[in-house]
Amino acid sequence: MPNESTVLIYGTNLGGYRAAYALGKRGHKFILLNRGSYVDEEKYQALAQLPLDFCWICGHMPQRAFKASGAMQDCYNAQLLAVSGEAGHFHVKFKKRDKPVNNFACTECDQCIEVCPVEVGEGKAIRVVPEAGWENCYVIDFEHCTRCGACEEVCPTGALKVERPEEVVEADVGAILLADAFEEPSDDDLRDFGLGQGPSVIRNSEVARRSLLTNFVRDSVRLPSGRMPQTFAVIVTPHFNRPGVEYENYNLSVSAIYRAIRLKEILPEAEVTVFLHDYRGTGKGHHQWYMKALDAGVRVERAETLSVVPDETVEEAAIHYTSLEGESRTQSVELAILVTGQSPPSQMEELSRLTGVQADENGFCRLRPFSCCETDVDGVFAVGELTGPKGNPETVWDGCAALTEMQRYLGEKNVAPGAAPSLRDVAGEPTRVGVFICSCFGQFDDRMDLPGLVERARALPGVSHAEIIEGCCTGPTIQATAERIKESGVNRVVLATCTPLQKKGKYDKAVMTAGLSPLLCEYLRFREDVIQVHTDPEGMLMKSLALIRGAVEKVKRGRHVSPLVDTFDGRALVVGGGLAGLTAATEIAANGFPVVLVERENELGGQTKYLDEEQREYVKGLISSVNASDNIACYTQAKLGQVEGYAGNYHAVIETPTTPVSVDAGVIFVATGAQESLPQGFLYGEDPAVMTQAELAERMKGGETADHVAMIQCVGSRTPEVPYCSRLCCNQALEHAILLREQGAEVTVFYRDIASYGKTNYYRLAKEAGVSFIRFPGDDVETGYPEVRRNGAGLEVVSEGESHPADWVVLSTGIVPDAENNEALSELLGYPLDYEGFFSSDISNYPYEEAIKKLTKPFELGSNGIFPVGLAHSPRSFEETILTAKDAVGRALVVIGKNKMPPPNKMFVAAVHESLCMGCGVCVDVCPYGARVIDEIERVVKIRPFLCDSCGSCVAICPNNASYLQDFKGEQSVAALDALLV
Amino acid sequence: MPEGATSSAFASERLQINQGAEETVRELLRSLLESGKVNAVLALGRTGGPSGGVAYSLFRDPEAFGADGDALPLLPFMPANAGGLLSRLTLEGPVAEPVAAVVKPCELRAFIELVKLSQGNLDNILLISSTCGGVYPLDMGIDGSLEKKLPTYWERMEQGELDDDVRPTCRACESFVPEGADITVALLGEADLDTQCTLHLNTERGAAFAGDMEGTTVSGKRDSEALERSLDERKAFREELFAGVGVGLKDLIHTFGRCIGCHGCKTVCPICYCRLCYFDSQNCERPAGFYEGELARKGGLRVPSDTVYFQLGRMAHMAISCVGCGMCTDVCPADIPVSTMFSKVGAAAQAVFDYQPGRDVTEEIPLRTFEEEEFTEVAT
Amino acid sequence: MSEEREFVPKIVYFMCSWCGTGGAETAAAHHLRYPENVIPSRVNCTGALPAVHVIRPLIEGADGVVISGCHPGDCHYDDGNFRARRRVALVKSLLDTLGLEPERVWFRYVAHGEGRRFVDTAAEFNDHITRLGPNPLKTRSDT
Amino acid sequence: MSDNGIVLAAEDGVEAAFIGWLKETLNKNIFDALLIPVGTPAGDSFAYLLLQEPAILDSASPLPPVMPVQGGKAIGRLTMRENPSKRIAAVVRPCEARAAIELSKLEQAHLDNVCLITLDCPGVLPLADYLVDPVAGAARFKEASAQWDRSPMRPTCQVCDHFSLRQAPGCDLHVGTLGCPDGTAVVVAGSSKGDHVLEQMDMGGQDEDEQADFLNTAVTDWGTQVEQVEEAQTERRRQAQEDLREEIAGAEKLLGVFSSCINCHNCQRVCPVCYCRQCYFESAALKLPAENYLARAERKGALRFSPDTLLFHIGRASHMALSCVSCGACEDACPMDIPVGQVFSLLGDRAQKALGYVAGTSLEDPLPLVSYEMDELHEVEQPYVEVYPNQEVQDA
Repeated sequence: MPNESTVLIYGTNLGGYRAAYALGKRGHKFILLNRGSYVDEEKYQALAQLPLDFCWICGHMPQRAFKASGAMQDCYNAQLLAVSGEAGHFHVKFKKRDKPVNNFACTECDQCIEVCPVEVGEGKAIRVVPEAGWENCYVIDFEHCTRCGACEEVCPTGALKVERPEEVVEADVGAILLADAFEEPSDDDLRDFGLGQGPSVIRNSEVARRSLLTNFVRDSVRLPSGRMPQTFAVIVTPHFNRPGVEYENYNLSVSAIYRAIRLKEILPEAEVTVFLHDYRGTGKGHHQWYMKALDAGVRVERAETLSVVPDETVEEAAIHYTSLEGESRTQSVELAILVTGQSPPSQMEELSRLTGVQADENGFCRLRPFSCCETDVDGVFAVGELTGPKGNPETVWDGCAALTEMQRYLGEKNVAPGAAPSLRDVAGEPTRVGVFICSCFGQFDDRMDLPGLVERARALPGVSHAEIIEGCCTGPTIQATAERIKESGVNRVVLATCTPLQKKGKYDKAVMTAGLSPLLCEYLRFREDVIQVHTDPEGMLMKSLALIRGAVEKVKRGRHVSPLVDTFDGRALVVGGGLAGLTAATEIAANGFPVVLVERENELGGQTKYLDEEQREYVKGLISSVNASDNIACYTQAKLGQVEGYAGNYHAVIETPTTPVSVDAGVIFVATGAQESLPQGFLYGEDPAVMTQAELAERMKGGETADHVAMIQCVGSRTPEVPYCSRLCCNQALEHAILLREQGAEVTVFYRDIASYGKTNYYRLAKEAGVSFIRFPGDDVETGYPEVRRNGAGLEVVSEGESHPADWVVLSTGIVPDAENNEALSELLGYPLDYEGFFSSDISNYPYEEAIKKLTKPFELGSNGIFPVGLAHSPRSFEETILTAKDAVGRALVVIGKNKMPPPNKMFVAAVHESLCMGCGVCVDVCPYGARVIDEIERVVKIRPFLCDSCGSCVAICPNNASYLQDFKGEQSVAALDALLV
Repeated sequence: MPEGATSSAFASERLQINQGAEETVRELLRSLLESGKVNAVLALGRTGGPSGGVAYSLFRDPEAFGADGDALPLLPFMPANAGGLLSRLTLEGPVAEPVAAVVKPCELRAFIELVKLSQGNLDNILLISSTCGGVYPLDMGIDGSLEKKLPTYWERMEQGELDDDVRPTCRACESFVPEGADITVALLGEADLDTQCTLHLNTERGAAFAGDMEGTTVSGKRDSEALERSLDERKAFREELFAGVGVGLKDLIHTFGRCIGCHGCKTVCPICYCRLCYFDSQNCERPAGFYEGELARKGGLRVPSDTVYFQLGRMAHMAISCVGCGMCTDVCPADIPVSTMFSKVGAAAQAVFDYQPGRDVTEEIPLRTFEEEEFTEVAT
Repeated sequence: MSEEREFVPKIVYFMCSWCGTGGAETAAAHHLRYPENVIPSRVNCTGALPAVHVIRPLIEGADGVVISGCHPGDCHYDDGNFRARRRVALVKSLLDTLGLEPERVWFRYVAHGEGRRFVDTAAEFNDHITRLGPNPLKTRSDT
Repeated sequence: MSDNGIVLAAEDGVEAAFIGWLKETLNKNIFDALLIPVGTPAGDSFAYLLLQEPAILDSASPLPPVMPVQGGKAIGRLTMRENPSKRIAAVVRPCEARAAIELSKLEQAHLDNVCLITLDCPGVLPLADYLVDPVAGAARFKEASAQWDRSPMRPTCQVCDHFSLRQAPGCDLHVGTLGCPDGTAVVVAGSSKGDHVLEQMDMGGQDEDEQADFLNTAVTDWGTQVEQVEEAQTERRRQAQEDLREEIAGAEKLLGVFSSCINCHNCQRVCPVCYCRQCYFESAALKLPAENYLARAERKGALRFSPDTLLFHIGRASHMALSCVSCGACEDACPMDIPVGQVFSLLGDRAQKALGYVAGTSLEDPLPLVSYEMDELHEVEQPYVEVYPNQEVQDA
């Protein structure tokens, strides 16, 4: 019996969303079990992690499309009851109670709120949770609700049922994905920081929430009294909190820094101090962010211990802390912002009872070794915060990595792509525009004079028909509208309804059912632009008319075109045969796609000298499975000769020792790795007792040890030349330090910031083991670093004038990109390097962008089918390297091998009037997706429809309108614009 | 041209008004706009204030035709060929409500020609023209000398003569009596233009629109001696003018030697209606190899190339429909007598087919060589 | 003053399909109000707005033009808003050189969640233009 | 600019000497062909000729008194689709070379095999003035340019501040005559391409050092003179542009300036950097139904027709001002004597300043609108830090 194809997703953390996105796009059904009562109740936890002060992830997740295609089954107030069976054939039982308001039927008319008799605070017992972002989420406050049912009666679409029955549902699924979300520490966990004890202490997540609602303006930090604070403390609580209460993901100190910078932006005069123990920004661009804060005049105070005592009445809080030097200080601020970590997941016990997954010593979900997401139980996966304190990029990568890892348990895709509608070409017909004005089930009637508007609309030149419709957002009304369009015999349609941002799909469905291409139609945000925001009847009429006039002018000049399609090659090219490359190759091959693996050296495996035994074994295993696979063609001592084409259609030539081989591929994985940076100075190379961590590891393996060992961190990292944190050095150094301690050595670590991260808190362990730490002011690279001197027989490390004798000096050197190779490859692939010299992510110039874009953009737009993985992308640990590879594979699996794909996201894309195109190439330069190329023979631009997201940059830069968007041509735009102003 | 030909354009009915021609026309247009009989009027008018220039405008506000309004309907000046403008106005379809246009005979002919080429639509267009005494060259519109000239101009018009300073093209124009106008304002050779005015109401539409004007309706054949005389003079001048320019290849090369390739002649030509001129299209963008090949044959060649090719080609395309309006000469920055050459060639071609461009909208154009250059792909 | 009160400017508000439009919708969701004479015009991305489309309304009847796209780094298309910023700088430079009041063009980022910021921008710009008075070009017949 | 160079000396004038030198390059097979202005058959004007017959050079004129066709456009037409296979030397004025460089950035010219040779430029006469009486015109030009007197030249030339290699460094070879004793000129290389040519031409023979000293003094004299003139010109330009802005700024004055425009679009057609086959402002985008025109006429009381005159000029500026090289070709071609060249070079200068770009001075600088910096132009971002006290919102 074939395996089940559906996946159960428990919880909605970012990883869960990402997985759902990928599964839906790939064509697997999924069940979203949401413990909360609406779409993403944990949004604010997400915000707390993503200090961008906004998050639109749920908006980018095409829930409506998935719902429509039957891919998604979303369940609320859900609770998992039982899990039986095994991987590939799980039988799950859960209960759920749908939320009172069904988003997908709700038209957001607010009548329920108007009729609700129960006043609660400023609102009613049923209210909108605006924080829910992309669409308003109507929530009933059952504490106060009297169940009078008034709202239910008034709801025009029957979307609202106050009492929903609790249902018990059973389902067969192939795999289970545990994605329970980030949980913030409770107020009690934070009592040492005075939370809840006075007006002047607040969580960062709360500031983020207020920022979203007050639009990043000063109000987000205004004190209850209405006063604007002038002194701020931003405190990274996990650095000072009791052990085991909260855990830190490595983004946290960046969150603090980012908040501080934001404060400086809106209150340039304010005094902002960031309290932390160490700055632990180990991700892309994080060091630059730190330097930016210093430039912005943010004070960064490092403390050993810290507590906050707020004044209960006066808006003031006293920060008591001891400096690293041990002297205790006190600072008084008007507002203390707590950047909190995450508590261990509350659901672990329950989950292990149901599924058999195990918790680790810290209470997070345990994963099997060398797996990114798979738990001890076959077919049960866990992603993101559930598995430990994680930063967003990793959480998001988990999502796709899960897709990769669960493939082997899943059956065939079980979501059939919808059939293409048959549209009629209206060319030659006289233009007949129909204007359909939505009354939103009658509720607009008393807001403005719709019949009057219809009259005026009908009188517009070119309009042959105008009428009021009930709506176009529910099954019946969509059908009805389609009917009316047919009957009225129009061949152009203007729909004055509400937000196409959410409902375009529905409107498209209506017009296409009526046989018209969306190119012949325009959707107006009648509700958002007129009804909900204005009151003056005359003004509303005028504005509505202007909008309709513009739309009419636009559709009058619309032309029917059939959507473009493109094919996507089902083969993959992997450059680099190290851990990342091997992982990518094996995973892709495992899914039945041919792979070509290119390795520069004469054997696979990459740099193994830094690996421990298990890791070496793991790599060996990969190599043998590569050799065993019939799907993988492997070329050693080979390199990429030339590459042409674009995502889905690459043509590459590989230079091998014998003859060049030409290869076609849909995607390319760049896994060319990086190098250990070799230290300058510090007597390295001059004195055998000065060594790198890698060399230390070798010596320790050889059983050597020493009495006094000094370690110097950040050697060749976070400098002007190497402007980033190499991420791995701290954990590695601390591991070594602990081992040395166990062998009785005195270990002193000279550091700028200890940026250890991850599940095991090596920092704490090291301290407990008695490793001594001495900070040096490394922000000043010139003078701050310690100096290594010969001292008689031994060595001494001199930091800030003090001498510390040492037998060994171990330098924690960073990881540097293989500049030469990377530049050549970057040139060849036309894929950018970032300012750090690694291969850039899709877009990662801003912190956390990476997370959001990776989540929200199908790769084929962002990275043109090229995936930097492992060390080629950024310094990564062994496990993280595997993760990046599997994430990339997961993203590739979404599209690879698909044929005749319409362009992503849009039915229609940019196009070119070739007889007008001068081939000047400015549009090629500005196209963010490499979706255009100059045909050297014809000297005109050609479109690669698959890559085009129809952003229109090409249209704006093209001086003579040779470039145009099929759904908004040049000759439409001016006419429409003029019409607005009549 | 047979005896009395010039008057054949007139219907027998005409309206005599005791008011200067200028006032009459202004009054007529003002009332038409005020009464809403016409939706707009296309006529010349001042732009950029008193010190500014003159351009055609679509007037909606009746006041423009008031005593000190901006409109200058009878100004002997032609900043653009209004035939082309009418085509632009009605390119996408007829105007919904009547629009009046005050145009010169050559502009009228151009519009008729364009309608034949389905580049415009006559419906609802009220054509008002006049017996034309020619217009002054563009550069006289710049330095203000035009203003000074006007008294002389009208004086000589009353005497049925042309001022020597009007464009040579006009002095050589044989078709100065409009055909197919709804209303013709009699100007050339009319006495007392500042107190008297005769409107020929050639069509029912004309009669309908001008009906309300106060005046006496007169019918019966009208002596057109002055017009005949002017025709003879102009014929004479025309022969002179044509004799002055050669149109052999050598002459062309010489005359067009100083062409700067701006193609302004094409742009302002009302008959050149192509969206994208063949000679501006890819077909005439040569690869470097072409020049190198040419170079191998000749010692040297001109870059950009195709100067004479363009002129000859354009002739082939439009000479048959050339209405001899003279815009091309007027606009040429290199002072090339383009119009003279084109009229000369055009006249010959038209004679072959006994075809007079723009005379009658029902008349077929003998040969059309445009279509191939149309770029349907960029059509809207 | 009284004259000012009578004058109701015509304002075109260009907003991108993502953040700008989102801001407008969030505003609507919160039932925030802004002046009716601010007429929204949607473009996929501010980077897709040709300079001519900013100039055109100023000649053909608008008293002012606002452009709102995503905050730096948030552009749905990566860098459209940066390109838009350059184009706006160009347009403002041209208008300034020709003495055509560059202050009639505003460029302000508005994020999807920023309903309040959106209506504030609409209202603030409306007041700003009202103070500035009618755009002399829009009534000129000889443009 | 490299120190490589030679001194041209000839008793019968620089022009003759330079032409002789050019012939030499043909004979020595350093170039396969030359692109250079030559008198027209009727002898009343000049046109760019592509030639390989040294003999034809006798009728050539490296610095003709007028600029009937902008050399950049000529180079563009010649190489717009591909690099020529022959090695071509183009003898043009500095502004023409700059236009060619802009065009090559726009893929409308391919300069790999083209050697741009420029000369110190005294300006050119207005085309119309010249054509009235070419003979007199030529004489007037000869006399004026002999004393570097720009007063009879075109207004844009009178205030040109890019007349020599120093301000237009993009070219490969440059002939400097300013400040050189009569009958002499320096030929200096602006690029490695130019260097290479000079090396090939170097006859050697004479005493190297002596030659070098001679050259150095000549080049220094020239350089200082160029600097002095530049200073003066920059000031004149600043002044002229200030005055011009006075005359055109503001709706009232501006519409006065363009009031006599007849929409012939000659300015766009002759503009070397307006490279579009069909201009946006002649495209379908602006061909609108009658309702549109009538509605606009309604609003404005009347609508100038053809419409969109002002939109054409400002809009065109938005397309090309950043690449404008102030060559003044547009003004020459305007039948209505509108100071369009002066207006556009003013727009160009200020726009280029705003975006930190100088048109046509380097092949490397990216075009301003295809590139951007993350951290720039914050002055155009409308700041927002406080909630706006907004009556409308309070009502809600």
